[in-house]
Amino acid sequence: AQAGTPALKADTKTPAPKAAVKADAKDPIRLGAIWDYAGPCYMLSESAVQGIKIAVDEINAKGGIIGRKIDLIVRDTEMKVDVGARETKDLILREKVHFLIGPCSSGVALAVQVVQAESKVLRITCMANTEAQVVDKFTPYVAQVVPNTYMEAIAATRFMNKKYPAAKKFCTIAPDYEFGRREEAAFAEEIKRLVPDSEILYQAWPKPGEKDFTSFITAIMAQKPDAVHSSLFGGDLVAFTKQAAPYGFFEKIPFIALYDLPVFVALGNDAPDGVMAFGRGCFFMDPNPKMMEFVDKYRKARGAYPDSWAVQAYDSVYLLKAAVEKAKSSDTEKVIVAMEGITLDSLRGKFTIRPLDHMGSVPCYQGVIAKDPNYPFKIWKDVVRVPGDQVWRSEEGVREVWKKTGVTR
Amino acid sequence: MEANTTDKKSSWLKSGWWLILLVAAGLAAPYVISEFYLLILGEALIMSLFALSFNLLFGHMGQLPFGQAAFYGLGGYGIAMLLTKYQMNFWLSFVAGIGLAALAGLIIGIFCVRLRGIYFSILTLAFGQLIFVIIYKWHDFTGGDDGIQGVFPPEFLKTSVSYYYFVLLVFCIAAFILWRITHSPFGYILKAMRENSERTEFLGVPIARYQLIAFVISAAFAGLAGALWAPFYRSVAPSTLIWIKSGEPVMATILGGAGLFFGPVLGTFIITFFHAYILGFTHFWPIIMGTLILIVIFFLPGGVLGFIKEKLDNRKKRGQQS
Amino acid sequence: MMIELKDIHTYYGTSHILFGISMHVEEGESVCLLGRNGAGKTTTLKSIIGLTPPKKGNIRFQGKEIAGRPPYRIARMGVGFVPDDRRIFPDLTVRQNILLAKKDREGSIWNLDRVYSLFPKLKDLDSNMGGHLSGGEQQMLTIARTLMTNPSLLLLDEPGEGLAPLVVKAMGEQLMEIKKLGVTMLICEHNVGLAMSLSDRAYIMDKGAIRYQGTISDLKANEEIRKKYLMV
Amino acid sequence: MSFDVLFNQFLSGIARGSMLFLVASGLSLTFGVLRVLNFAHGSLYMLGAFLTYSIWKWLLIPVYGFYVATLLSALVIAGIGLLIEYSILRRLYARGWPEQLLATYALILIITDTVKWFWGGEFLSIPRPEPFTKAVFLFGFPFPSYNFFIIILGLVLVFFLWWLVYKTRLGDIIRAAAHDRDMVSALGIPIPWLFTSIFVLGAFIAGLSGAVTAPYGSIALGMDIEIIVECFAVVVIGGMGSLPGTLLGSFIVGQVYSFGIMYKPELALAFIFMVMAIVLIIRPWGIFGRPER
Amino acid sequence: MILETKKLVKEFGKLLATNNVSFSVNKGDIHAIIGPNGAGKSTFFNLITGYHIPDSGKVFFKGKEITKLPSYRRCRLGITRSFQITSIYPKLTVYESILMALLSRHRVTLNLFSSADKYFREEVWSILEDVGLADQAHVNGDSISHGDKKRLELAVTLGTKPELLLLDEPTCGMSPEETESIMAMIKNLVDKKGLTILFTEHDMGVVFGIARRISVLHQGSMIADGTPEEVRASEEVQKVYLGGAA
Ligand SMILES: Nc1ncnc2c1ncn2[C@@H]1O[C@H](COP(=O)(O)OP(=O)(O)OP(=O)(O)O)[C@@H](O)[C@H]1O
Ligand SMILES: Nc1ncnc2c1ncn2[C@@H]1O[C@H](COP(=O)(O)OP(=O)(O)OP(=O)(O)O)[C@@H](O)[C@H]1O
Ligand SMILES: [Mg+2]
Ligand SMILES: [Mg+2]
Repeated sequence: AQAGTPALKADTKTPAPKAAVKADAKDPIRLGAIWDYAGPCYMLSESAVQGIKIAVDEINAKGGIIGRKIDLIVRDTEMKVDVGARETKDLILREKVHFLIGPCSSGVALAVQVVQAESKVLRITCMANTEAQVVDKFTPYVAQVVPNTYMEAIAATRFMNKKYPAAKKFCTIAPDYEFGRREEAAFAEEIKRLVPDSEILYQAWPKPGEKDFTSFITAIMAQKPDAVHSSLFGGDLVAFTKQAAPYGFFEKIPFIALYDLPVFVALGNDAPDGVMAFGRGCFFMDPNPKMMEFVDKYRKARGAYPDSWAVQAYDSVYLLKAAVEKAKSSDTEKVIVAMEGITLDSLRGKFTIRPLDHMGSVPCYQGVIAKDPNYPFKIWKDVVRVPGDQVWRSEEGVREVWKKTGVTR
Repeated sequence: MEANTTDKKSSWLKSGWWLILLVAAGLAAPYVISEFYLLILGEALIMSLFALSFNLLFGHMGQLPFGQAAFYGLGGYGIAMLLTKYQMNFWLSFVAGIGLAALAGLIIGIFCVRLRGIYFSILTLAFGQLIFVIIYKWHDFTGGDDGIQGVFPPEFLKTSVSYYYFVLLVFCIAAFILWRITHSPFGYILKAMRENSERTEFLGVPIARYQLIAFVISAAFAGLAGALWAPFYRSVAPSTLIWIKSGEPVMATILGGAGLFFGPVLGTFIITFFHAYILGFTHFWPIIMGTLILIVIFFLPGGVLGFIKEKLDNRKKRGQQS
Repeated sequence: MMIELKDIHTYYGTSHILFGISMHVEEGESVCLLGRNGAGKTTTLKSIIGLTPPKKGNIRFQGKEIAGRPPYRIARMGVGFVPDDRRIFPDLTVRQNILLAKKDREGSIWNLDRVYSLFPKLKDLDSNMGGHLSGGEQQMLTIARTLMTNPSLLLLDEPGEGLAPLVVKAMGEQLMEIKKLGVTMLICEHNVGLAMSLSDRAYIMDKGAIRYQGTISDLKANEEIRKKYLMV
Repeated sequence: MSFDVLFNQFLSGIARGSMLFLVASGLSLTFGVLRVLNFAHGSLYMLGAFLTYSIWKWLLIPVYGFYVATLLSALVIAGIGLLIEYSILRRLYARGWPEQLLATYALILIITDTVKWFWGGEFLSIPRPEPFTKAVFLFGFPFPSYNFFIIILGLVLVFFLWWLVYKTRLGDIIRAAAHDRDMVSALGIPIPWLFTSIFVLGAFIAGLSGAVTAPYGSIALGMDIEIIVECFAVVVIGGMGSLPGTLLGSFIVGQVYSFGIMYKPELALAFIFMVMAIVLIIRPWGIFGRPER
Repeated sequence: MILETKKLVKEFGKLLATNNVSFSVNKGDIHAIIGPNGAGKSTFFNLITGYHIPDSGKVFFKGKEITKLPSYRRCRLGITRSFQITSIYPKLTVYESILMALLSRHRVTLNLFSSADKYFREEVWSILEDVGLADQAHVNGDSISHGDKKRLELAVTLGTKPELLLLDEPTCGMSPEETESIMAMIKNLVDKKGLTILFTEHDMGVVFGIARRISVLHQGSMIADGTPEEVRASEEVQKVYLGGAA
């Protein structure tokens, strides 16, 4: 590392063996983590960076990638697009990073994408999952290891349809920004396919960070829908759940939303049993041995259970590792070529990076909320794992969008 | 009492040599500092322009607008949308962005200039938020939370250095125009309205109309800053016009010194560079900024530049006495 | 001794206004402070009440040092201040303005009825908003309000300003009565006739310093001083 | 739309309005007296919510722990208010309001970061306290009883503040001091003490409102910014510094939002600002506000 | 006749502050309005200058109706006022304050790009000499004495080159010496510059010293109007207002 560069260095809790350090001290691989330490993204970013750190430490302890150590530099975008763009430039110009991982907010991600693509630096996106990154605004300098909005919504819609095949009248409620908009658009598309005579009665768009959902709840209930699809998550979902419960909402109306670990931790016993949930892959969705091993490591490091964000961030580092090793170089163009079509044995099972749009065939998960005596919070039962290639937009579908947005490849 | 009133003309602020020095430094910058800091310098110039537009109303007219970010954002959105959605010429879009901000300034100004003091601030805040909400919620047209990406300047401005020179040029011209305005009869009337608007009305000045003109000018310059910004980082997003952004020129101006023309510029430079530097260490930047603001409010009441000027003036006075 | 000022120096920011003012007022006495515009009369009164605390010097009220204390403490000790710029509370009614200042202490003599009988006009305006009063009405209200604090020392800054001749006359009589009740007074007034009729002694100020002091009869006799500082 | 649906939407609006009133009344009170528009009011509210959570967690009193935690955290926030007034605002009264505004703006930055530091970015939640866990039925429609708790609390606060400001001598002093604190002081009334206590009361209200939102929704970073702008809307519509105005403003904003959500959910937020703009165009000083001149 | 009012009425709630007042001011006159406190003098001034709009009745200036014109338009026509409580520019210098008035009068205020310092130097200095403030030209408005503030206020007013000057208690709070000099100034202005002056005052010395015509208001109504002698002789005026003071 350059001495004196002001940067938030990965605090290496498990120092690499001395010998290894010496052997690989030449020319480390510089990895920039660009995250949004603000508002609703704060916690997600913290988890993700923790996941990245664990992976980096592991890799460095084993001698790094192609004999080179990884240097991690973390930057904060404050969840503002302008700061995001500037910090990206900073990472590229001043810190001279080879690769980027992040960020959380879709809006910031798109701003980062322009800058980073122009400077030809590869970014793995593992949380901001707007489809625009790989489809509408495709650039070869991005790869996605989180199910995108399209995949996620399609899988969740199919799950809901399987559980409630008779439901025809729907309402939706989603945070009013890129992510929510795209999820609900995909839901509308898929439900029309599955139930041609279905109807969406009403769509609510609370702003992200909304704390008072009563008016939304009564407005939805007034429509008497057969089911409600929602892409609320995090604190918003906590607030919604608590405010909806006294209305008997969950007894009356089948509901699906992004119920994952942090929401369960916050809600405790207030989490409604039997309600449908979708998620991106934490330990109770996919308790394979590799995942459980990671859980142990993570708990040792942070004293808490890892959530999906940490899992995906961890996988991102390993994807980079695999690609660099295959390319035998840290040269961006070579790594991109190597990455296309690569298959990674990740915490969430195997997935492949589709050469066309760099979308990973990462799985989507659905389940039903239930108590489990082994955990101090509720988790899922009846989990369904849908491999990404069953729900993603077909290659023709992607090309069609590209025709509209002017992407050529 | 005022021994040095007659030689006001020769006071250090007006003596000009330091301005030439600064411009020379600006021209030389690309050869001296790293690309990253050049970037920050460009950003500081743009934000300085934004702060100057704010200070036309605050320091010179005595009204504190808390919705400037709306005009700044509209400037950015104007250029971005015309450029990316309608494939218009860059320069036309650039001018249209400023025009859009000025137009919004006119419409909003009509309602705001009737109020004074904190009421004015709050109403501008409200209108700023209204514009923010519209842009934020009008997903199909403005891209909502995504914002708009791909706002590229013409080929010859694409490199950091060339765009930096472009920013420097625009900044110098704009700052000069603003400086002239504040020293013109119109600028004096603004000052009179700041001091006592009732009295000024009885001098035969239609204050509402003059405030409106100032409001539109200020909005146009804020729009100019926004239109410079969007191609700088190739994108705009609603967060450029949220009210928190409106707080930035307020901070910069009071930090640097609202009473002096270049106070806002100094304040912006301090904040921008400090910010760029600090973010490298920690993401607890706001707490540092907050403390900095409090320190300046308490210990440097006239802002940093005001403080420096006072020190220099005192030294001069002492020099004259001895 | 009711109040004693010793060599006080007062500033507005950096400008030096009072240059070592020394004066005193005996208990029960009534003293006027005369001088041109800008002589520093108002500043002297404000220095006493604590609105512009002196940077140097001592002020003793009934033997206790009060320089540098906050105004409300000085007022509570029994100093009442009638400012020249009125400072009515515009959002309060006349009655509320008056009652706000109410402070009962030993030997209190002032209450609502009494001030209303002093200024009958105010009684008619009882529930009007302070901000809507005419200039003269505000002046009456200011005096009434201060009297309600039952001060033992009354600082009057141009009490006659803006009052109709009839009212000035009535007020002069009332102030005489107040004086008879044993209230000590320090009066600044441009209406020299009114001032002299109320006072036992006079100080004349100019450019922030005391230029003359003496009894009213001495002053009346001293034409040179009167010409020089008072133009009468 | 049937009556019960509309009525229920109306009730939702009332609940929201009450919540807004709780927060906005403290803001309005401090502005009315100190003439300081406390930008950081929302931050104190957020801090109140976080503190309530921690105290509740720490107390571990089974059923009524929440109420104890609420009271304690409101008191702590009042104490923080005392600190802020005493160490920062007090020195700025003599200065212009822009500096005061900026100082409270600086406080937002500081408080938000401190919360981030102490509690991290996690969103927290407290279950609803007894006896407000269930719903009550109105015209056969369920209505969460906790919302009633908030509405009642709002009413109690309205009454208390109204009594304080218009029916007590202290209220007269408050209104007088709002205009000319030097003169009030010269009449023997201890101004510093008065200002401190009003600010502390405002902070207490902020802490209290933060505490009662804790079981209502979730506690998370950003809740301060989210509420403060809406509170500005409330206060501006009603007229700044006016208690009845704040009440009416909360009601209007609550209803506009609630029915906006029902009919045109995308624009519900924009409606609030439009109503605000319209009110200000017709009455620039708000419905119950008074022009300055 | 330069100013004329017809049946002016202004009510504040139940209070009839101006009750059917019709009167006129002749060009080149020094005209005083007197009356007890709260008689409605300031209100009447406010109606003439446009600070308030009357409930009914009309105001004419040089034969042109101005009842509903905004203040600044009246000012441009030639009506200017001073305030009962001095209203100056605290942080502008004396010189600048007067310059403001000149800029406004010469309508150069929309000039955005030339330097204001160049304008009207001589005229400003001559006004400064006229009112005796030349030695304080570069002192801020808030740090001159009460009396000087009054002068400054007059000076600013003169800068707008009014034809009709309304002065609300111009000598209020003035020492006898200052009062003398202000009176002399007013006389001088009328004689040399042909101004018309309408003023209110409680100092009978001043009123009877310079006024050529006096109107008396009482409870909103005009109860007397005439030369100083006629007014002094009026029993009613003596009773409600003068009480033997003049
Ligand atoms: N706020 C202020 N800032 C600076 N200087 C001031 C201020 N107030 C008064 N002065 C100056 O202090 C001096 C004394 O003023 P002060 O008001 O005490 O005079 P005064 O004797 O009361 O005059 P008057 O009879 O006109 O009321 C004046 O020269 C004035 O210019
Ligand atoms: N805005 C208002 N609202 C209600 N009443 C008002 C208002 N303005 C003035 N008044 C009342 O109108 C009456 C006339 O006031 P005005 O100021 O014209 O008196 P004035 O003749 O100038 O008296 P003074 O000699 O004391 O200055 C007073 O009784 C006053 O209380
Ligand atoms: Mg005085
Ligand atoms: Mg009057």
